[in-house]
Amino acid sequence: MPVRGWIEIDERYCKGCELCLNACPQSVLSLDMDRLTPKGYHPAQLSADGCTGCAICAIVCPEAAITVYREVSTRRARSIAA
Amino acid sequence: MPVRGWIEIDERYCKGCELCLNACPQSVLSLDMDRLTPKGYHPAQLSADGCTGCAICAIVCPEAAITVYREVSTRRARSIAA
Amino acid sequence: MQTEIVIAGFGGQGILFAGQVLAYAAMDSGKEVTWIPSYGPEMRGGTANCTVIIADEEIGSPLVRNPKGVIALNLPSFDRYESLVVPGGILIVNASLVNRAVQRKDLKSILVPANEIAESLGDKRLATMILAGALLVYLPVLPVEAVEKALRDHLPERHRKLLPLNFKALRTGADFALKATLSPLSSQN
Amino acid sequence: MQTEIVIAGFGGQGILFAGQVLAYAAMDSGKEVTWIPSYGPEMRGGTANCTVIIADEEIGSPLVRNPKGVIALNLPSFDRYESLVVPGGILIVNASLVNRAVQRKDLKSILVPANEIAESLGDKRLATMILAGALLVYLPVLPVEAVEKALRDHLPERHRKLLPLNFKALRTGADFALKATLSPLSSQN
Amino acid sequence: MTRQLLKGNEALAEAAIRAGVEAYFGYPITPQTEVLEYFSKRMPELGRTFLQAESEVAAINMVYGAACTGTRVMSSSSSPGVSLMMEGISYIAGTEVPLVLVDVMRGGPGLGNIAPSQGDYNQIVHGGGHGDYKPIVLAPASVQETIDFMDLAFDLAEKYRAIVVVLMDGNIGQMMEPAELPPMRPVVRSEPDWAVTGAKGRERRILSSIYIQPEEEEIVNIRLLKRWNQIEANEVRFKEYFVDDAELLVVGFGTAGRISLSAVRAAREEGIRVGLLRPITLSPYPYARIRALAGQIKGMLVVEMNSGQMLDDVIRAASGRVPVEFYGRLGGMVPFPDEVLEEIHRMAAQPASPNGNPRESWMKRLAIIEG
Amino acid sequence: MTRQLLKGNEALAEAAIRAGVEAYFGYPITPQTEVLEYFSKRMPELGRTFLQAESEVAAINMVYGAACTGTRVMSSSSSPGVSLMMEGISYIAGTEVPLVLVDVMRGGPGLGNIAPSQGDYNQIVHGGGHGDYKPIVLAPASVQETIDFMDLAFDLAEKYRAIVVVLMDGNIGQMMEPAELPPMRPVVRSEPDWAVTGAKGRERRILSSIYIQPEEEEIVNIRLLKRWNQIEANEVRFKEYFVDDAELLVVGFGTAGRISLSAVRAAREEGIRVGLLRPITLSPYPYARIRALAGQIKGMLVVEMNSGQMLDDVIRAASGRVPVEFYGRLGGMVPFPDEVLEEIHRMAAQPASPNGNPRESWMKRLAIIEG
Amino acid sequence: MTTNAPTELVYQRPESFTETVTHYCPGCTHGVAHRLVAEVLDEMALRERTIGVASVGCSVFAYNYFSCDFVEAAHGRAPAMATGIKRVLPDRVVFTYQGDGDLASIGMAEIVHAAGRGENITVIFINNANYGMTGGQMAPTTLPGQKTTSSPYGRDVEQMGFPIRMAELLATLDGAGYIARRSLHDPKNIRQAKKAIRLAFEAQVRGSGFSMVELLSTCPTNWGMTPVEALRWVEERMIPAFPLGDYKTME
Amino acid sequence: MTTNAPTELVYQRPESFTETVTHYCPGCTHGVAHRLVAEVLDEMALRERTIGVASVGCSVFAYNYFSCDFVEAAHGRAPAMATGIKRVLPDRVVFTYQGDGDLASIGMAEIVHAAGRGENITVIFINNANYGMTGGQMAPTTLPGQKTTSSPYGRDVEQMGFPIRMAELLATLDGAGYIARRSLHDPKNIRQAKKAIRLAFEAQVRGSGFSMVELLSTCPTNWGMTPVEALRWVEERMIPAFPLGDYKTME
Ligand SMILES: Cc1ncc(C[n+]2csc(CCOP(=O)(O)OP(=O)(O)O)c2C)c(N)n1
Ligand SMILES: Cc1ncc(C[n+]2csc(CCOP(=O)(O)OP(=O)(O)O)c2C)c(N)n1
Ligand code: SF4
Ligand code: SF4
Ligand code: SF4
Ligand code: SF4
Ligand code: SF4
Ligand code: SF4
Ligand SMILES: [Mg+2]
Ligand SMILES: [Mg+2]
Repeated sequence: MPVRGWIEIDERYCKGCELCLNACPQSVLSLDMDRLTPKGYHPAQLSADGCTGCAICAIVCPEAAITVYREVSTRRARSIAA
Repeated sequence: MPVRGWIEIDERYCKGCELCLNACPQSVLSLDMDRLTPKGYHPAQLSADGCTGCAICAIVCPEAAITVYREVSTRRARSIAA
Repeated sequence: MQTEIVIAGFGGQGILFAGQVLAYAAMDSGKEVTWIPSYGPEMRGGTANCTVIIADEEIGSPLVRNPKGVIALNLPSFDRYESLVVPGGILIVNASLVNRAVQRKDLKSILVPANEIAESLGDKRLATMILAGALLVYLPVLPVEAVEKALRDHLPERHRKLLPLNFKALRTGADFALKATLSPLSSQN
Repeated sequence: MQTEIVIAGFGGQGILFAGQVLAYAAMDSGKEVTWIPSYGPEMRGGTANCTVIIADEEIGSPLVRNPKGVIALNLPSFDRYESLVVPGGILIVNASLVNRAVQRKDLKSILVPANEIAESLGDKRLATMILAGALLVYLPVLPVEAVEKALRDHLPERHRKLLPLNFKALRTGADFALKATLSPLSSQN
Repeated sequence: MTRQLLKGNEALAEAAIRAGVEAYFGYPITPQTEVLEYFSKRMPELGRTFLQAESEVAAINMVYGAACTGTRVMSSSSSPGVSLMMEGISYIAGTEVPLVLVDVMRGGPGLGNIAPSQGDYNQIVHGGGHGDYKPIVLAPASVQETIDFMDLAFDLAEKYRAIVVVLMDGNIGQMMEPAELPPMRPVVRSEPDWAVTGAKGRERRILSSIYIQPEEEEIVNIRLLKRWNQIEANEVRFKEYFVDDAELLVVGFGTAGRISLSAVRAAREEGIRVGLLRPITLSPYPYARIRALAGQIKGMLVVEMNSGQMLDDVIRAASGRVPVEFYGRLGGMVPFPDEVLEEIHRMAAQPASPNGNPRESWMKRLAIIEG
Repeated sequence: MTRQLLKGNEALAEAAIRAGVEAYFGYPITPQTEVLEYFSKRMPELGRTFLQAESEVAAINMVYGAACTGTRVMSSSSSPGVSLMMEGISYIAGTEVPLVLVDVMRGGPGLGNIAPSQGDYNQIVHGGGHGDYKPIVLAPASVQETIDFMDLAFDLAEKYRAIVVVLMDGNIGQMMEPAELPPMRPVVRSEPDWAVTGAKGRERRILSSIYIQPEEEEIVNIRLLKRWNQIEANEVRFKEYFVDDAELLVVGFGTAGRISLSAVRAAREEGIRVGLLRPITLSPYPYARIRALAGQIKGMLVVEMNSGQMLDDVIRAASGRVPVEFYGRLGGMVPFPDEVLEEIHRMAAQPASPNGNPRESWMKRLAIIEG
Repeated sequence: MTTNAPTELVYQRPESFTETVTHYCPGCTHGVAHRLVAEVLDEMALRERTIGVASVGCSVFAYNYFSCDFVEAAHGRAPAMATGIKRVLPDRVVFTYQGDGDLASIGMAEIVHAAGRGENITVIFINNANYGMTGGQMAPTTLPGQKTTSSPYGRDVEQMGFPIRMAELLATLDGAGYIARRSLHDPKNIRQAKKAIRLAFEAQVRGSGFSMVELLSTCPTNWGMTPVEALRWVEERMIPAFPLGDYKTME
Repeated sequence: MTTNAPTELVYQRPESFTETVTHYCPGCTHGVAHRLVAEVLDEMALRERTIGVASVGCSVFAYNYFSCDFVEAAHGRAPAMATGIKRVLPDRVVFTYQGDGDLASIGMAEIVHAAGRGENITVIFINNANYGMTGGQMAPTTLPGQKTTSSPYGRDVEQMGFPIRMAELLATLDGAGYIARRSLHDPKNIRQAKKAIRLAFEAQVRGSGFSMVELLSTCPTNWGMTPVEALRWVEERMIPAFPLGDYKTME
């Protein structure tokens, strides 16, 4: 089973360029068409389940707007705790 | 028998640099130590027999000071005349 | 008689073009006119604005401190120009990007959700044209027909297909303005 | 009291250096002095000259129109400076490169075959030093000893081996001058 | 001809084309880039030369080369780019070949900004490249004038084998106004008798700015000076508004002049007897006219978009005969007409002394404005 | 210290070293090359930075970089090379970092020649780079002054975060004279609070000449102006000779000043009451002193090795209170003292009118000279 | 999304970034290049001893986004300015960030000589095949036939010459220590670009001389494309003309 | 010498030369390079349609020696000036004559871009490993360890970088049509140099784009050698650093 992850998109930075949407292997990103950032862009959002925390969206984001988190698998969690 | 040739050195141009002396395969050139050009140089001169008119001195002369002549061999003289 | 219009917002909102359309319309209506832009170094999203002056005689300064009409397409422009509109002037605000009300009581103002309307028309670059339609309702320096003619005559060849949309934007803006609550005249709610 | 000396000829004749030696000698003798060069763009064979002014008090202009002493190392310099030497001044001419006589009668002049002498001493760059030796005989602004001391103290390290030759050049020039026909004083032949 | 709505930068390019410019070399820089872009489109259509150079240094030296062939050629740039052209400009001056250069000034010094400015007046009019030379400097104040002055620029440059700079602030380049273009002139390829074109059937020609003998360089310098005297005698140009009965005179060029015109009109409406002199040639400067007016009026106000660079020339012209005051905005700021009007009010109310320091008193007033 | 026979160019380099210059970037050009060559020898000995740049453009931008770190740094060049530095100089002015630049002028415009000249006065004092800025300009007239002014140059540049140009004609650079060097100052690496050195344990710093908002650029421009007012108030320098009882005043800087001194001395010997003012700061210019002297004397003679560039400043200072005359040689020509003396004779014999055009009347006299 | 499982932070905005929002157009990969540099500065802990040199181009305000010391150079002269800094502060890390107009057009002499001298600086070179900031004019890197605002009929190589390949050109110089070309058009290439940037900074820290990473980057605005289309254009059009790879490495 | 046999003229001063005596130092091979260009102009009968562009360096007065039209460019800018001329007079033959300080130092941007644009001009490039005219300072071509007046301790490659090989560098550019390096140190090489110069002019006449011949040349004065020693130095020291050959040819 794939790792579970999630992301946060800082709307101060996001310009709705869709590069993250285009890159996300899980296709879990979309633009929020109901909202506008102060600069007038529709920000990206995590809009479906299935994010693996692979950080590919963050790697392609030109605005460094994305923070990525991931559940630690039990084994790794143990090693982190150690 | 090698062709016979001779050269003229225009003293307006010659700066006594010795490049022609150095290059002449027949070693028939020298500086005229008794004369000075208006610029204060001892000019080069043809100072021995044996010039073949090979024009090597002219090829190396940076001042284009040298004119080279050559006797035409009988065969070539004929073809020139024709 | 001289009328000064400032259109101000971000680059990419069609501001400079809308101003030019007004200027063409003015010239073709036999008026004197100047159009002057001012922009930041950014290609997109930076400050962009333009001043259009329409007059009956030779125009001196192409810039004025206190314009008669202002279209503010974003919050910074709104913040800057609200205080500058001449008393009794017109202030048209893009409500999509402005989250506060007009403070001044001595001018006519309308808030138009131009981005939303533009997107509903199909192209967000129409925002300024919508607001221009609204402006001309209350600052009748040019008939809408003259502006439409200017659009028809001067829209670059490659954008010719956008002509109907631009007409629609102008009309939609005008309609919105006619129906809208004009503050402060009929405001206070 | 101010004495001006111009040394003029081609680059590569040791002109600037000879002038500097005079300047050093003057400074070391407690005088005020200026040395100023003027040269063409050529590295060799172009115009080169320098003016040395030796004075008892602060020197104003480092250049003068009519110098007291001139060393002319070639024909163009001779042509140019013959008319400029102050009446009663000294003109030392490099006879090796000048094929005409001095015209002016109101100055002292000597023709010295400096190139030939220099070559006989072994280095043609000594020409100017020879002529300087000659000049100092008739323009005794500095004792030859002071010049020799200046040479000793200021000849660049890498040329130190040329010191004896330079001394010899100075002396030979002086000797030649003493023996030479000074025109016009004893000329006309 | 019909009036068209034209942008200054594009209008001047088209005007140059109609005046027969055969080659353009330039480099992009805001707020001048439309000039280059316009040429990039039009010149190939006409079979003429357009080349985007690798830099302003290269551009001016390409222009230098083309000018040496007797071809009508020009370049354009804005402040930092023009600074890079200084060596080339000096070479062109020394070689005595014609040059037309458009300089659309922006806020400085350094990278500054891209807002309109008049901060390079001194650079262009008084300083610039090394050596003793002076350019003719034309300052348009409207799109129509940019058009008209291009023609004039080429004619003057060729007539005097001189440098002509069309100097404008970014406003003039960026502004759109209705204007009329002249008809297309046929290109006449004449070969001036100094042009370097290949020594076919004639003596070879050399064009160079070297005069290694100072004596020769002095002669060239004097020739340039004498030519300059002619230019000063023949080519001074300016425009006057409401001066006949004026008691106060505003002096301003380019956009500052236009803004002043609005203020002067407003003041006239209030009954203040104020006029405007707008120099068109910043070099040669209308000294004589200003000196003459200095006798007629009670006070002068110089308005500039800089710290008072032309002011010094007005002071020299007025030579103490009338008080001169100054109002300026700097670094890309453009004064509004009301600011100038306020200055006119102030001067009308209490005339200054002729011995004051106009820049200092302006700075004091500014200090108040700045808070 | 003992007197040494020193060449101007080398003396100034050694003086800069003793004043603690830590880095030099330059490019060869006659008649300045000895400065670069001297640094190439001495800086490595001292473990300091010497780099021959690929061009003057690169050199000034290297200096710009080093100056941003708060390091004492300088460059030197001559006329065409200085023209190439104009953009960089304007950037440095806009960034408000200190710059010391030595300019050893030669005959121009263009490639001109390598003879001494003062033809770049306007370029350096009034014009130069784009935008509103002014450099401090020091004009030495002897080898000793070149030495003394290097120290001063660094101090002024750092005190005011300003540009200081040591402006001299080729004569001063090429001449040898006895002079005294100061002792070696220890190099003190202080880090000014604006220097960019890596944000270790402090807020990061940015140095730039961009102020994209005209409002901000205006503030910077005004800051520069105010600083300039301080400089004008504190840093005017000049030297006077025989002025106390003078009826005629000669004004000349650098070599022209020295030559004038010889002429003035000769005239004094003849009993003519003539004095000399030799400006040391060409910018800020000694306006006030000249204005004051204009009240005392009957005539002024400006002597320059150019077409009368400083003349305009003297005229402005004199503001019509006294006749001003001019004598100049151009394009690398150096006047001899007898030429200046003759001018003094002429002026002593028949004073000119204050309203004449000194440049025109000089040109007429020149025309006679030139035949 | 919340979870009870232990979580880890996989990616966050680099510390060498400030909080300022960039002025870049949406989707412009200038931002990606910035981020990679910031990440490398973070990872190598260089921020406090790094001095950046911004150039004139769309990245003119780079100094607003990095939290290290910064200067802003004249158009094309960043390598000279960086030289001035590095020579007097040799233990600091100095990098320039330059566009293709800046570096390959007006700044050609300065970049060639910085490389030739083996100047110990790092150059981040953004090749986006045009002049972004001034509105999309032709750059030395513009592709044959490409339309720009100053080559409206497409770049005619007969008149305007051929694209200049800077990595190849600079690699002929002995002073160049590390020179590579990478692309920013997809995650894999972005990762490789970051590695190259790291190698370049490592080269500088080691004192190996001049290092440069050329990055193929998008300009959606002036290319008239969406950001996603622009990535494809890089891949399909630019990479063939500007082959990726290492052009100079230290051995 | 007189003879009764029929005689022929084997060599005489080219017609494309004027009668002016050069200002070059005795034995300086600038003169040889000039002569070869003049000979080629004669042979190709180009004199009347050729415009030369002199540069700033010892060859600044080149225009005095050639009997064709000539202009004199600013230091390093000859390729730009030549571009200006060639663009407006495309049927004329335009050549620049530049030294290594001029072309490879200050003029780097202009030469690279002229080559990159495939500018249809011919460049004669005199590499004499220093700045002759200003008294022998270091040039970009100065050899490692070579002492000059601005590298008095010898060129330290760590501080001053490595010699720049222009022929190799320019050959990376697609616009370059013919690029060769030759030497002037002996008769055989001089003959080959002339052939290359001829090929370069032929390339221009054919319209094949940018052509350049780099010529290794002596500077006896600043090298502190006799002219003959200087030839040897070219052969022994310069050729290994600047290999002779064709770097770009048309096929
Ligand atoms: C001397 C000078 N010339 C021209 C300009 C105008 N200018 C600013 S940015 C730029 C081009 C930038 O293009 P590039 O370097 O490719 O950067 P990009 O915007 O594409 O990232 C130009 C020409 C300038 N600022 N200074
Ligand atoms: C802008 C500028 N900088 C510097 C100079 C001074 N200068 C004249 S010639 C020269 C160097 C010439 O060297 P090179 O090109 O190698 O020619 P060479 O004399 O060796 O043949 C320099 C630096 C100048 N004239 N102009
Ligand atoms: S890539 Fe970044 S800026 Fe673009 S849409 Fe996604 S989060 Fe927003
Ligand atoms: S972390 Fe990976 S899966 Fe999650 S949104 Fe980003 S790209 Fe998609
Ligand atoms: S090579 Fe020429 S210049 Fe040299 S010595 Fe021989 S003839 Fe004279
Ligand atoms: S022609 Fe040949 S043989 Fe005769 S002198 Fe010249 S080099 Fe010697
Ligand atoms: S113009 Fe191009 S390079 Fe500049 S920010 Fe926009 S997309 Fe990026
Ligand atoms: S200095 Fe050198 S390059 Fe110049 S002419 Fe003399 S020998 Fe030739
Ligand atoms: Mg780019
Ligand atoms: Mg050389």
